[in-house]
Amino acid sequence: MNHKISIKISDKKLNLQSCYKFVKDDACGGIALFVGTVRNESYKKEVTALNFSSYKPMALKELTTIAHRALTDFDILKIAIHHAQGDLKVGDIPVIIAVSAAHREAAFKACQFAIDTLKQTVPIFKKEHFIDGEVWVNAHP
Amino acid sequence: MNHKISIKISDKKLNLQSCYKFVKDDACGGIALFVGTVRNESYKKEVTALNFSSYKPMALKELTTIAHRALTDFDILKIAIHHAQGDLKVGDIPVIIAVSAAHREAAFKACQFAIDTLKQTVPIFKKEHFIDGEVWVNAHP
Amino acid sequence: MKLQILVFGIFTDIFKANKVNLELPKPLNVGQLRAFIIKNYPQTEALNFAIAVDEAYADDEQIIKNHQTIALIPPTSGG
Amino acid sequence: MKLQILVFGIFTDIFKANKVNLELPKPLNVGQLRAFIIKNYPQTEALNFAIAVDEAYADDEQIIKNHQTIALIPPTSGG
Repeated sequence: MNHKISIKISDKKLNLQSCYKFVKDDACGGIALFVGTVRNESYKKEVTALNFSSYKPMALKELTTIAHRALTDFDILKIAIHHAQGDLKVGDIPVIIAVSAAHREAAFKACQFAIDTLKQTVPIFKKEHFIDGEVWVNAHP
Repeated sequence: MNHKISIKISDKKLNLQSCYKFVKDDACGGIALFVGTVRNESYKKEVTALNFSSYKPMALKELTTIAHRALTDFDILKIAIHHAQGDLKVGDIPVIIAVSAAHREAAFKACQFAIDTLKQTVPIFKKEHFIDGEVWVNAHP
Repeated sequence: MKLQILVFGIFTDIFKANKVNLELPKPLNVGQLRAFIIKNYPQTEALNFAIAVDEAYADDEQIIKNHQTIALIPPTSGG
Repeated sequence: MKLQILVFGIFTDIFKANKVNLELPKPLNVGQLRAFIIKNYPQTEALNFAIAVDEAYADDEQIIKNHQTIALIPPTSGG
């Protein structure tokens, strides 16, 4: 299944075109993509910077599990899930997900499944910096 | 609303990056994109080539209507809908839709709404060529 | 009333042209134009085509006036 | 049993480190490790954290063996 899955956790800028190229296939009729971008606002405060860290070997395993489940549960051809780590600023891209399928409904569903599940299960941790402090996102009740 | 909408029907190759750049916004947390691609198979036969023609002034109006409805009905920031016309081959891109939003659910919903509605209402017509003939898609009961 | 009608998609094969000129009675509404087309070109009936007036989909009740742009729209297949 | 435990996210602030060494009784399951952490670092209770054994989420009943890689996983926030 390896030629159907591209998983990456990278210290470098993520590339939309390379995710697109990976999943493109002559048998595909549609590609759904999701690009996460760093917003200028969180908790109604201005975000000045943020940092992603990960438990990288486990995060790669969890991302691979998501990709396999997407290929099993939806009628799709290929899937790429790339996540950034390190320091990011407003407008930078933390995550790109690309899914190709013969028909678009499966591509959209698998793409949403992948981003929803990534947020719940993959050990990646975001720290947001504000002018007056910082916060580990989701870690404060 | 014009700075929020990019509509195009083009004889040239469509560009994923330029659609992405148009919708990107510091207030957006997610961008959903759909890229249609020409499949190598239709009606279980091998597609050798295909052509899109349009009633261009009306098609541009209908695309603009879809974009306005998406901005009204979903909590999104910007939307781009670009469609190709002329001769395309397998792997070429007939359509790109990009939608940015503060939150991803709205971006996904608006993107799916746009492609679903485009297929139903926009006067664009696809002719598929096979080794043994050709067919105007959807026009044969 | 002389009408020049724009045609698209499969209609360009049926009429072997992008435009057709028709002589039609007046007053004329969209439903009557549709009936005229189907009567004279029976192969169009199964298409379940739409008619646009001035670049917008028109209801059958809409009256067609001189100098309006009329178009026959077969089932769309964009995307 | 000496355990070296990897910590991530907010735990790196709580422990001021990426790893912590703990001396724990044996046999030990994941639930007992969690209880030990919460008892000794009460501010971790509200985090509702997970524990990974050998890079996979572990149930409370799972027995921890020597040489396994143990990690404390606070709520994730990728994407």
